[in-house]
Amino acid sequence: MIYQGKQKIWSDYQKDIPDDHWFYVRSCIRQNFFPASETHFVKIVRDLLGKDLYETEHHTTCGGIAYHSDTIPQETAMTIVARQFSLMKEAGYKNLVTSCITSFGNYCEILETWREFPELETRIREHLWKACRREFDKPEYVCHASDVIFKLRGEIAEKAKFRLVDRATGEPLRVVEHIGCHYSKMFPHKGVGGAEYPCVLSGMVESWGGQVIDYPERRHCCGFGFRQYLVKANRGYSISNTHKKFESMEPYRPDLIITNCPGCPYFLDRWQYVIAEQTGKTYGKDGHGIPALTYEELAGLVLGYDPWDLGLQIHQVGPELLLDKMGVPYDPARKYLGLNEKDIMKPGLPTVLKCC
Amino acid sequence: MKESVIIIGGGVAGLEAASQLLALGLSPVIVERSDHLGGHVAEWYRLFPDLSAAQDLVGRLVDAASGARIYLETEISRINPLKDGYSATLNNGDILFCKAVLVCTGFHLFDASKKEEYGYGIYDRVITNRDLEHWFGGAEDSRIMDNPKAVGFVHCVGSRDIKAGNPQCSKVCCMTAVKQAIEVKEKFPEAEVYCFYMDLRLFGKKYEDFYISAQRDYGIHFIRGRVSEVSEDIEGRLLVKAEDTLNGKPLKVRLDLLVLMAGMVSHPQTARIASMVHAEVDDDGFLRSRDNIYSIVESGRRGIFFAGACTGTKTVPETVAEARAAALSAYRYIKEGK
Amino acid sequence: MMDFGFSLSPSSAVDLDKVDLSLYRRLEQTSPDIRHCIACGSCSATCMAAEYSGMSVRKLILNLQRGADVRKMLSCCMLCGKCTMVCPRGINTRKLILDVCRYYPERP
Amino acid sequence: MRERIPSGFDPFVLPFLIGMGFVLLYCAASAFRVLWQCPREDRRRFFLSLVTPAKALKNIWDIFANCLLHVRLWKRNRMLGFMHSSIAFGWFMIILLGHLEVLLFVPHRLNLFYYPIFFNYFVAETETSLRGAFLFFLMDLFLLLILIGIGLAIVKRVRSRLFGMRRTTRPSFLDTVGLYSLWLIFPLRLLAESFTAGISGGSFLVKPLNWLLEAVLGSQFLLNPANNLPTWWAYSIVLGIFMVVLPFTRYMHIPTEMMLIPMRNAGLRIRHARRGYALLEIYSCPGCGVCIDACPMSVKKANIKDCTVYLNRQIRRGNERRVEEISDKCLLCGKCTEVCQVGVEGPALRIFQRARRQYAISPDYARVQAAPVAASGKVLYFGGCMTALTPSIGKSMESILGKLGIDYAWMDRDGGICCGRPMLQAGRFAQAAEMVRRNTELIKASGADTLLLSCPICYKMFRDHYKLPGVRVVHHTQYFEELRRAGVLKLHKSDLCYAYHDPCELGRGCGVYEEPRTLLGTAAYIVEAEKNRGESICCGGSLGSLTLTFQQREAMTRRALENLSSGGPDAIATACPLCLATFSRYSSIPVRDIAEVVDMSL
Repeated sequence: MIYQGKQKIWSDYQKDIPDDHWFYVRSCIRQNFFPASETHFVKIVRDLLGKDLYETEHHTTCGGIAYHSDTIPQETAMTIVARQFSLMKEAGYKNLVTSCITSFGNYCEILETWREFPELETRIREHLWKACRREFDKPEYVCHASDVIFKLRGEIAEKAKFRLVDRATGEPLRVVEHIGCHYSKMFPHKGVGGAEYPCVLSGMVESWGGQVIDYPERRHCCGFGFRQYLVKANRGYSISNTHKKFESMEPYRPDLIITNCPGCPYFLDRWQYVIAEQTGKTYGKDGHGIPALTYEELAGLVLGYDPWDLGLQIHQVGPELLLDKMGVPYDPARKYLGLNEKDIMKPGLPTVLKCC
Repeated sequence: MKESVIIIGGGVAGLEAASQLLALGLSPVIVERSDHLGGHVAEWYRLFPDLSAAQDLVGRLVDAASGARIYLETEISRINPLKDGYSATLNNGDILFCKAVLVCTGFHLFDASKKEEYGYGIYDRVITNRDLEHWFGGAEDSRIMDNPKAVGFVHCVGSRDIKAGNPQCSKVCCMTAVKQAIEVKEKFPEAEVYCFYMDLRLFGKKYEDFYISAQRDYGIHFIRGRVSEVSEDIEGRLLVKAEDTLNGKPLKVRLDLLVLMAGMVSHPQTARIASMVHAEVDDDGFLRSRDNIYSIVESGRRGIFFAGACTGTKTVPETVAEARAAALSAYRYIKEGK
Repeated sequence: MMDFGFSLSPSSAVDLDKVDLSLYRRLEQTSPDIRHCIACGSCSATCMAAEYSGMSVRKLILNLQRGADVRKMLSCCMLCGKCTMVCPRGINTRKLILDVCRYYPERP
Repeated sequence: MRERIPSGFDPFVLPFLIGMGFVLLYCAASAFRVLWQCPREDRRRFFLSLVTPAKALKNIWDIFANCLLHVRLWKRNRMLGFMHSSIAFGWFMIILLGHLEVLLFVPHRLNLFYYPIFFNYFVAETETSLRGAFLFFLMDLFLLLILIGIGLAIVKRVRSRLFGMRRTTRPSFLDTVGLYSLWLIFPLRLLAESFTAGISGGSFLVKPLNWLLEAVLGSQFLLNPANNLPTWWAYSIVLGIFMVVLPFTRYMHIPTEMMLIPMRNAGLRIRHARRGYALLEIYSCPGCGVCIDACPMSVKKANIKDCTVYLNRQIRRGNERRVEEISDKCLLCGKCTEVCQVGVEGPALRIFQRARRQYAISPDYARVQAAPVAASGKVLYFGGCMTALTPSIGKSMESILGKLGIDYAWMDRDGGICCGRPMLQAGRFAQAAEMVRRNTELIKASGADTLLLSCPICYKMFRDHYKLPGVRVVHHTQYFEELRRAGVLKLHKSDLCYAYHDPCELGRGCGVYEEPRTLLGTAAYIVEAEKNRGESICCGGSLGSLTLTFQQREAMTRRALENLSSGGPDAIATACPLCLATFSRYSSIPVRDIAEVVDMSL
């Protein structure tokens, strides 16, 4: 591997990420999958680093899931997106930041489509007006929240309480980065580092002391694939994709996986349990799994937030081995306490995969 | 005083045209940007289909053209039309007067690192056809290990690829790949050699013989399918994925060396020269001839002629033949006004 | 093992590093023109057994190169020789077919 | 008449006795082995034929004509015929006359095996008695005959071209030992008899030689028995050597053929490549090499070692690798059998050799569907696989039958089941039988009474390997010729001059030589090729060969075309789609199937 070769490519794919004043739109599913991630994004960016980040409760789904599951036509998705733009216009923002990769892809795809077919944009404006008497401006910048963290990675590193380093040996942690397909595979120039060797996550990992693993199936989809998971008959195909990735990364003995997409960490996390049940195989140390974290969770860990406040207990694969390795303190007794010390109850444990 | 012809480019086309013009009693001037004559062929080791040494050909061409005035490491800054010819200003300040201009700017080898998925410049064992020729010629190359178990060739890298901006076929890569595959197999008889192709375009004399020999005598595997992505495994070997389209199944194989058959694209200088002489550029970036059947060497503009790969992808013999044709056309233009 | 109502699907990909080429290597010795195929498909088009067993010498050779099972496609071959007649590369397809039938390893 | 040795014995006869004893035992054991290996049914048939007077007489005549007189060889090559019959018949007569002498003069010695052979040593008879003079004359006459034959054999060994043979076999070491001992037997007999002629008498050959010896060595020297004994020893030793090596040389063909002839006359056939009757054919091969020149593969001196003579030799030696190679390469054109003097069936031996092979994959045809056809007009046309690749034949057949208003059905127009012959030739009998079964069902269901074929390969298969009672199997050349004779098919004669190529399967395979010629002769002119009918040269495209490459076949096709073009024809006519396709590839003049020629003249 020639690192300079990658740097050369990264220099070709530099993306304009605005410094401040962001209109933040949340994801439909992440709040259920990883309820603390978006909260901590806001905490880190707005509260810790003092940036201007605006949210509105009128924001809805972008329609991306329905669109990718073939249940709504694109024009419907466009009209939904047009409404989000109108919300942003109302709020007086021009920089859109999405929490979800599919939303990001959806916004980019729609804006590109309008650029190529302006008459379609005109029609959508009419649709939006007819539907809710709203008007919109197109955003000046569309970014993904991971772009923002990438931009702020240096500031986070400066404030870091923990580094991605094995406390016992001083060796950097081996990190698998997994980029959501809709981040840059459609429009390589809209991703930091392009589509083949994106550096949005690897940049964070390296800034925070970790070592990125480049394994053969790095580019491969996590397996969610919308229709593939949502239609049960196709679910075997979905898990097979995930299985392929784990088989490929296994020889590198990764310490964790970092992702920037709603579905990826979910499936890379939960399928480890199913694979273990079906094949008896686990990919982490001594029957454990490989923790699959969101970039916000990882940033939170680095900055010293409490693991249970970050929602790591919601993951199927237990984070304890990773926390021990990094030296992050945690109270096992508080693991299943939610917000305001509410007991969220201990789940049943899997038979094969060790979870704590 | 002999009439002068300016030849832009000292590759195969320029040298051959110069020697023909000398024989016809004219005074050619070669203006070459680089520090050597012979163009891309000078960097090659052996040429298909005779496997003759490229240096021999270049040596012959240079000898035959030695009577011409030759500028090396010189570029043309400006070309101005005169009443019955042109004047050309060089970047060294010289001004040349001539009756005709012969554009022999040739081609540019596609930058294989632009096909990011193949990892040229990123993975340790990915090289190009040119790198391999250098190595054949005796140059050191740390990317080529001593005893590779498996070697792959990817055809059409940057050719027939609208996303790479080159819809055209580069014409020579299929044959070069077959030739180089045979040469690799001769160097490493134990290695399995795979050629990943979309179509095999082996159109010339003796080319099919090479293909048959590659299959029959060398056991080279031809897999119909374009490589989609390359990655490195934990041992540093390359994991290459393609579709075996004849089988309709995805296919993967681990290789110790991957050779990318970088294609021919139009030379960046071509457009600059074209604008100086008001020649037209085709949508593939190459110069537009008056027509593509009868008058390939003619530009349609008075006293401006083309030869070689500046008008499209060419083989060496085609380039030589065009250079002769262009020399004769220039001669008749100067002497007979035709 | 827990039943989820779905399971890992086997990979359809051919891993050239893992395929068993011992039969192909043997055939390279006994029927060297197995290497000559250019996959033109004339043999498949003319084959009388093709519609019943998927017989095609082109696919036969390809499958042998990929270590795949070829028994079904050979199951209706009548050795009539039409494929030999039409092969532009002069492959002795009948010899090849007989050799495959002869040397095919007995598998469970 | 007087016996010179009262005991009637001398040690010099021992080498002969040992040799003779050995060869007789060996032959008896071999004959027993062959009989043992034959199926019970064949054995019964053989013994029955031996006691059937007509068959027994035929056996005797055939053995006499072929083993002694070499009648077939005379027909093929007079020089070779004379050479072989002079040695074989002469030797036979000497042995017969020796016995006659014993019977006439010393009948009490008849029980001594060696007496007739060394008669002149043991018995002194003067030529003055009429009986003695006559017998001595005959003995010398046949000895002279043999010596002429031996002389010719020596000339042939050095200069085989003088005998019209372009190529001959290379003898093995033991063959050479046998050959030289055979050559030596008779000159030594002459010498021995010449030494004793002063005592025992002799005729025009032995006596003058005796005088010559007397003149050189002196009469006293010759009269001393101790001096002439070494010549008799030499004669006996050479005889002994010949007998001992005989089973391991090509001369084994002499005794073997005597068993082959009656067995063949009894109707026995090859059923296994290495057992029973096949052994007789293998050991009857005299190694003469006639098949080498005849073999279409031997063009440009290639593949000489793959001719039938070498197949026999390698089977005898047990060289399995070579036996496989030779068996797989052959085109099965049948020409070696056609020219073979003892009738070794090279193709059949090879097919049975191929049949010994074990296969891991065995096709069955349960999945193959062939649409049933109804032949309301009672004529069912089967084009065969090869006709599918030579559409001109199919079109001509349709055109002719249409023009003649014959109601017919085309059984395999949209594909069908192969006749099974190529599979049979590959030695996979079970698979071929399955195809036969499937086609038989289809034909029976069609209601046809005539099965018309344009491919001789199919024709041979349907004729010989199908049981189709009530269905006449006919090749198109025969069918059209019949119609022509009946006046239904009226042809006008074109100016074109054709060379007719006899396809192997139609000519040598089925004996159909006349009908195509008469038919073609009505539609056009015929110029015969240099080699024609039974001697016709295979086109090289035969499916019989399993291993010949496309490139190797080219030279054979070109040689066959050269032969066909010898008379300068305008075009070549054949009656086989495979020959048509093969010749068309390289011919500079048009090649047509007879069906096309007929259609053009209709």
